[in-house]
Amino acid sequence: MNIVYAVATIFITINYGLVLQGIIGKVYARVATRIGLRIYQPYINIIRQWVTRTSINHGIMYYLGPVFRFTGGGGILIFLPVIYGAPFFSSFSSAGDMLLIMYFMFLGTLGMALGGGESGHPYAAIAVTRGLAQTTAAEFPLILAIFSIVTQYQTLDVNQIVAAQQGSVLNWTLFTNPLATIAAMLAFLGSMMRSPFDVVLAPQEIPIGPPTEYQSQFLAMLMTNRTIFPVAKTILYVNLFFGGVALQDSWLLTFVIFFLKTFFVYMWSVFVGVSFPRFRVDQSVRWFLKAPAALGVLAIIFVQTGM
Amino acid sequence: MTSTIAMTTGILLVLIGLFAILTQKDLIRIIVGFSIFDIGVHVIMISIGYISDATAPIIENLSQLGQSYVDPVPQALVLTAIVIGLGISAFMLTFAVFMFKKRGSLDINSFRDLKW
Amino acid sequence: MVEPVYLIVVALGAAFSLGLLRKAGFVMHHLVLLLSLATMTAISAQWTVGLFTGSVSPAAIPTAGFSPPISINLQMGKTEGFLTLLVNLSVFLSSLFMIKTVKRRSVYVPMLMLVFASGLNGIIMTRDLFNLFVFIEIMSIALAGLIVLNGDIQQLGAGFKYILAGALTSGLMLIGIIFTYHTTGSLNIDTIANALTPELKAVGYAGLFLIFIGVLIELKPFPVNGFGLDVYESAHPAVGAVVSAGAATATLYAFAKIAIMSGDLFLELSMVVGAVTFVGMNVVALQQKIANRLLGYSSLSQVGLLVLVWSLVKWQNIANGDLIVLGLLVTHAFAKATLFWLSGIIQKEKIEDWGIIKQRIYLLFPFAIALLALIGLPPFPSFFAKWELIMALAANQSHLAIALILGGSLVEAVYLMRWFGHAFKNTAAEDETLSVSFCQLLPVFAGGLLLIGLGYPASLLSATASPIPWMLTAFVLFTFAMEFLPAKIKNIIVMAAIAWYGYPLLTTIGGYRVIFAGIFVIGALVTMIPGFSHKGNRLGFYPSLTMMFAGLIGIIEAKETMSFFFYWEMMTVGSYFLILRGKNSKPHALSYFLFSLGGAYLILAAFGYSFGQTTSVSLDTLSQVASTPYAALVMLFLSIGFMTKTASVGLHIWLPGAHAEAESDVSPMVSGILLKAGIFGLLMTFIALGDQKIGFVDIAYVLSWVGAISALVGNYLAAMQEDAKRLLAYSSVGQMGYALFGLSLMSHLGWLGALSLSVIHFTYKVILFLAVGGIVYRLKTKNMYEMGGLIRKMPITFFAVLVSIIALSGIPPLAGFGGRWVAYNAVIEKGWMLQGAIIGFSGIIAFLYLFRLIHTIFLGQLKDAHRKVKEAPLPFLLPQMLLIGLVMFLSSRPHTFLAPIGEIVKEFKPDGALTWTGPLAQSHLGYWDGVMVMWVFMGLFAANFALLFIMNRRAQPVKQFNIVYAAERPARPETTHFAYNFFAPYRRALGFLEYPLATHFFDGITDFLHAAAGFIRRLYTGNGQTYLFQIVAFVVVVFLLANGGF
Amino acid sequence: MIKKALAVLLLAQLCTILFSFLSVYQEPTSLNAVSSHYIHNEPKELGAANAVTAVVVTYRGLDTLGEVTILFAASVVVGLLMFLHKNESAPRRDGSELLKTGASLLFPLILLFGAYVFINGHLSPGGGFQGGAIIASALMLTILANPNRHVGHGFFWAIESISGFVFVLLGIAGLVLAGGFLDSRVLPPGTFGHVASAGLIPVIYIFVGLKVGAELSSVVLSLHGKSEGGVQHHD
Repeated sequence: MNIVYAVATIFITINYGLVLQGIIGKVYARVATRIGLRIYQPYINIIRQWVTRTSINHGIMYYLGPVFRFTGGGGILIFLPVIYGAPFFSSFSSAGDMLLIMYFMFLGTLGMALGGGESGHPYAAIAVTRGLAQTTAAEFPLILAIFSIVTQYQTLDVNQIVAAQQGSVLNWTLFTNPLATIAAMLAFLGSMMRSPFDVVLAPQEIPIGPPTEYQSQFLAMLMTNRTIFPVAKTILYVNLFFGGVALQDSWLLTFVIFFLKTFFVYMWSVFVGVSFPRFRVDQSVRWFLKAPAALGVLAIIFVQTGM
Repeated sequence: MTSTIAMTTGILLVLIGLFAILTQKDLIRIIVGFSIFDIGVHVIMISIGYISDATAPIIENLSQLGQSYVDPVPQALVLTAIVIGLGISAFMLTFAVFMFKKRGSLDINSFRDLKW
Repeated sequence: MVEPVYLIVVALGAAFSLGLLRKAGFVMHHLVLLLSLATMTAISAQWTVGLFTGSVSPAAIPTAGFSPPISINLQMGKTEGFLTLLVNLSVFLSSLFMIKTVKRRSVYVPMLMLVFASGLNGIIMTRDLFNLFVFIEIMSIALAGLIVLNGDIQQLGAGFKYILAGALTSGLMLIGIIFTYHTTGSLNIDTIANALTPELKAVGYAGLFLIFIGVLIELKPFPVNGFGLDVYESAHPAVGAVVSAGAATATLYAFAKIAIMSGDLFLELSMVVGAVTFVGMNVVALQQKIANRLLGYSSLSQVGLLVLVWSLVKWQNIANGDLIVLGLLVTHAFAKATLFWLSGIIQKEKIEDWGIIKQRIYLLFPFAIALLALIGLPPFPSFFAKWELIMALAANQSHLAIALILGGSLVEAVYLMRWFGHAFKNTAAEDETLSVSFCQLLPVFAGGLLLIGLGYPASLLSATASPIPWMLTAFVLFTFAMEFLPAKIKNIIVMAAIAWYGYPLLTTIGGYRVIFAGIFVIGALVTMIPGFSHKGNRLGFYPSLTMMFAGLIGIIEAKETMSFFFYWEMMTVGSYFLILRGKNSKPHALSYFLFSLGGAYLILAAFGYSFGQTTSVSLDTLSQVASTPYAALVMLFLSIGFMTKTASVGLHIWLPGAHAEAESDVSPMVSGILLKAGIFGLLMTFIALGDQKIGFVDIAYVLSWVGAISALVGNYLAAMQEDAKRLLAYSSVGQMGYALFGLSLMSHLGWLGALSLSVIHFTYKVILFLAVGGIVYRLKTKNMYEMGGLIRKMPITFFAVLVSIIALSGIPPLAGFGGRWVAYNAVIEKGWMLQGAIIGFSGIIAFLYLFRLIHTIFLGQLKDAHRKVKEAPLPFLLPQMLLIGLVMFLSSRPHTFLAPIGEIVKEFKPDGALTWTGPLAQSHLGYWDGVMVMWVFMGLFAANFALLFIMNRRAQPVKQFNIVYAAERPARPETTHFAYNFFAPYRRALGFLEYPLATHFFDGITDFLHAAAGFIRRLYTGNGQTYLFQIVAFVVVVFLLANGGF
Repeated sequence: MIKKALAVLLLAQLCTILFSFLSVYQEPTSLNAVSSHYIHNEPKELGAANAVTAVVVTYRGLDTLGEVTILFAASVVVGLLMFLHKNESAPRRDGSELLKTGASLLFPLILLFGAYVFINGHLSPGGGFQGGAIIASALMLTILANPNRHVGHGFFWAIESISGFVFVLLGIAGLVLAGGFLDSRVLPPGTFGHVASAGLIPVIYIFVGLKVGAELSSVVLSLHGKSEGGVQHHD
């Protein structure tokens, strides 16, 4: 039964992610005073790739890259309790706690990097090195923030963290541990591949970065993952810092809350992205290790000293 | 008193010899310095055994045993020491001869092939 | 029993009779010489055996039929018997050695040798002050003659300086003797000793002092030993050998007699002089490049050590004192003689030129034995002597003495092992050949064998510990005996032996030891498989390897501190030789050795203090130290000592080079297995001592920071390497940092994490080093930017690397995650968040180097030069596959190893253990079900793969250059393979982490020592007169020192 | 100059060490136990009139063997150096006729005197060393007078070796037949004050004298550089 739930979760999230992408496209266009593409354009894109006939293959790792990638993205989603209290949306969250999710995120990245690497295209490797470099730095404040809230809640179980935030808006980590939340949200920017931290994808502007050599179904699978991965990550943040999404009396209300919370958290990166120019990698590495890291350290100190 | 004078003389000889050893550059002079030093040592040795108004420890006949004799031990020792000193002097002189043959110099400063 | 006086009589009679046999020819001369020396050796051997077995009692031999003090008397006790045996044997062997090496043969040399021998025996046996002087003079003159064996100007100069200095000191001594005769009325040493009342001591002080200082100068203390150094440098090596083994030994005993006679009057002085000499000579020796002079420095420093130790033993009344001194003495004598003989065979002035020794490769064995014995490593007598000494000193709380002795030994190891490195690694000019004769080999090997053989009796005589288990050592020795066999057969024998010894061990040992025993035994078997790819007989490899693994198993088995330390050192030595075998590993092996030795000395000191506090040598009672004032110190010393092995930051600088430059099948051993010995030691320490504070500082807390920074720096540096093996080596620094951090948490979960990491690290680091080893084997380069695209050429290796980097990075579902999960739980539980965050940060940095490793080697563009490269050889692949099987098993059923380890840890840290429900682990913070994760992963992976495969099974394979490349195709793989300076932006951001602080620190120390050596050795101007000046000044200064007259 | 000043400074300090003994030195008024044993018991025990000789040859005989050995070693070393550097000396100017004649006249007399000194060593001042030195001086005189004269070295070697060997044998005789190594009481003490008295002492002293004479002579010969040196072997 869990398997069915898991597949359903993934399917719903894909759709949600596609819609979100459409909206974001619009936002970007409007900020740049363009009209922008149709809101369902992502659907068209992804379907087109899935049904493309021609396809080339650079080798086994190249072939498995997207598989790893999608396994990673999907895995996070089903290890996460998406909606608190609903077994339907927390299918395999009993397999592990937050640490599992944090570490599982890297599986897809690694597979992707390896697949791109086997294509032999230098841009793939360049993008990966940049991405990895930036990620290491961005994760540091996140680790600090998570240590802070784990100390605060004395658990690593995402369900329990969500549970602890129920009752009132003021119970959200956002309010009980604002420093950790800020540190984490700054780290969040680094992992969303948007400006000012999107130099990772700069090679993309020449051809298209790590997926440079991917096309057709390979690309389709990557794009599919690209729709669910940010959503999954957003859900994690919502769970940790914004009270999570508890199952309400009505499923509709639940979904509305889910939509609103994930949307705004997601949009945070979009808004920052449209407002700030891009950092070089070394700049962003240093940036993450300064203010966000300091906030993270403060968050830990506050929690540990009980202030 | 006699022995103190002898000993002082010995010590002075030792010091004179040492001064020569420490300041002379010439190998032969250093060896001469050593001989003086050695003689000084021997004088000190022999002075130790001296007893005032005693005679040499040669017993003319057994009836004289009650007489006062000086200590025979330092004399025996000094005999050995002299011979050893002689051996060493001969030894050093031989070395000096061959060192001169090899290098054409007797200056101790010119034998610094080995150092550090 | 033959009368001991015959020791002198035989020598002199033979010497005199040789004058008659002048024309009898060279063979006859040497026959007489060797026969007489053999007779003397036999006489002293007879006495020694008799005295030590108790079948005869010590003899006092009056001469001339009168009892002392009327006449001169000799003595033959245990010490005399042993020492005469030692000097006679060394003179005998040296005479044998000379047969072929002396260029211009004459009757004079045998005569002088015999006179010299009679002098030595006389010095040792006589109990008369003046007679002692006479024999010293006999020895000096004979020696001065032996120096000029070739008669060149250097020898003449050295001989002259020597005799000049001797004449001066003997003159002073004579004055002293006659003064003392005046004061005490006797020349008999024992009578004088009894007669010396405190008043007489005051009255006769000048005399006693002059005798003392005379004998002391005969021992050539620093800095008045320039003349002695010249002797060592210029003399024929066989003469050097007898000076070192014979003259030094006899003079030391003369010194001991005088010091005892003076009744404690000069013990402090001789301690100071001995210590200054030991340290001073070792430091100055650092700058020395000439082999024989270096041996001279080493000899004089050892004599200084012996003076120091002997005085300490008397001063502190150390129970086993004679044994300590004799152990050091006999080791020094035979080791130094062996080295001199070797020098006579090699005939190379500079130590850099000793590479020629490899033309007779077997000579490396006695060479190594002699050097190791000098340093005091097992199984030589000096090891046991040093052990006993440190135990006693620590018990008496002589901190300064311990520091001086161990510090000086460390400096000594620098130049000795540097020398070995030159000999082992340098290559000789091709046109040179090394000729060796039987007469030369016999002494050299006799010396080596004696050193080994004497180790056993020395080990039995320890006052503090029960004998060490010899089984493993015996097997190590056996491997020397089977060196002639082909490598493959030796490989099988050693593997079989390890399996045979290891299996019962694994089933019986129990406790936390079983984890490490498993790593060591299984690791040994697995990592030895690649050895089958070697042809020939791989000389020296198997003894070293066996030494290392015997050491590792030995420390597991050890029940007492001494056997632990014994095998710890043996492991260090074995691994040093293994590392040294690498092509460019000379400096790295040296620094490995020195760091290990430094660490070992700290461990030794810690064991000493522990013994001093608890009077127990059992490892089980180490915990009793915890309640003594020395707890923190012992903990600190042990921790730092073991951290040199785990290469924690600051002490890590040896590791990258050592691991990277080692041979392909050695790197996995040293990196995957050997490092765990440090973890084992740390765990042992932590179990015994727990939390200790120095002042307000918690040691464990400091160590947690060290661990975290090690992890960060190690991982960061790994990411910046271009050399694949260096990358892996730095990775080990980082990984051991994790382990240290885990241990320092001092909690159940922390230890569980560290231990599981140790197990897993073993698997993937061995795989990675073997994989890279296989690649290097095929490609002949270690630079990753020269590789690329090898996935198609070496798919199996690629798979192995892929699995192990996933395991290493801790990404679920593979086994590495378990350790991480436990570790973070532990961090949060403990609350050491900042270190924990750094650990987390470095964990992510690990992705950098892992990706770099796999990408630049296997992915990207295949180079033209590698188009015909084959998959790595089977002996490399087989162990990888075995270990991958292990990794996969551990990954799919993580509870099968985590739960038992947890049980083991519970014994020491019961609180906070995990609860296991089947595969589901629960801590009080979180939960994790490894099996479910595995299933989810497999399910998702299979589904995705199926989906993709169904959709595009007709995907068309394309060629290498078929990529979107600015509307063109790349022409050369080199320009397209992105590999060099892979993480340039990262370096721009965090380059300060690369600042080699530790390297600069240690370089600073070595530079300082070398500069000091360069400065101090200017004392040795080469001018004989300056030396005389120094002697007089020395006499004066020591006198003032003794009387507070400054 | 600085060197000399430094030397003076150091020697001044050394002087204080030596004078620290002298300042408390008191001349003994009587013999100590050991020396009084030598004086009072020696005549009965050994029977030598010269107590110093008794001490040198018997009581401290080992020292004497040692010093003979030292001289032996010195002469061996000189021989060795000669052997290593042979053919390196130039001809010298001959001595005058007067000198030559005088030397050959004195030569046997000096030898006789030397022999007298060591044969009577146990009775009067003198002994083996003194006698030996006198003998060597005879040879030296001859050499100085005839610098280019060839003197056989082998003879001295033979004497030296034989007497040294006999000395050792006599020592062993003491060990076997009497109380210990070098015990002179192998022969009866004889009449006190006669030449044939004091047991082995005169015998030993004869050989010591021969040996010392031979040794010093061979040193002198070697330094002179006109002997044929030892037997040489070449590879």
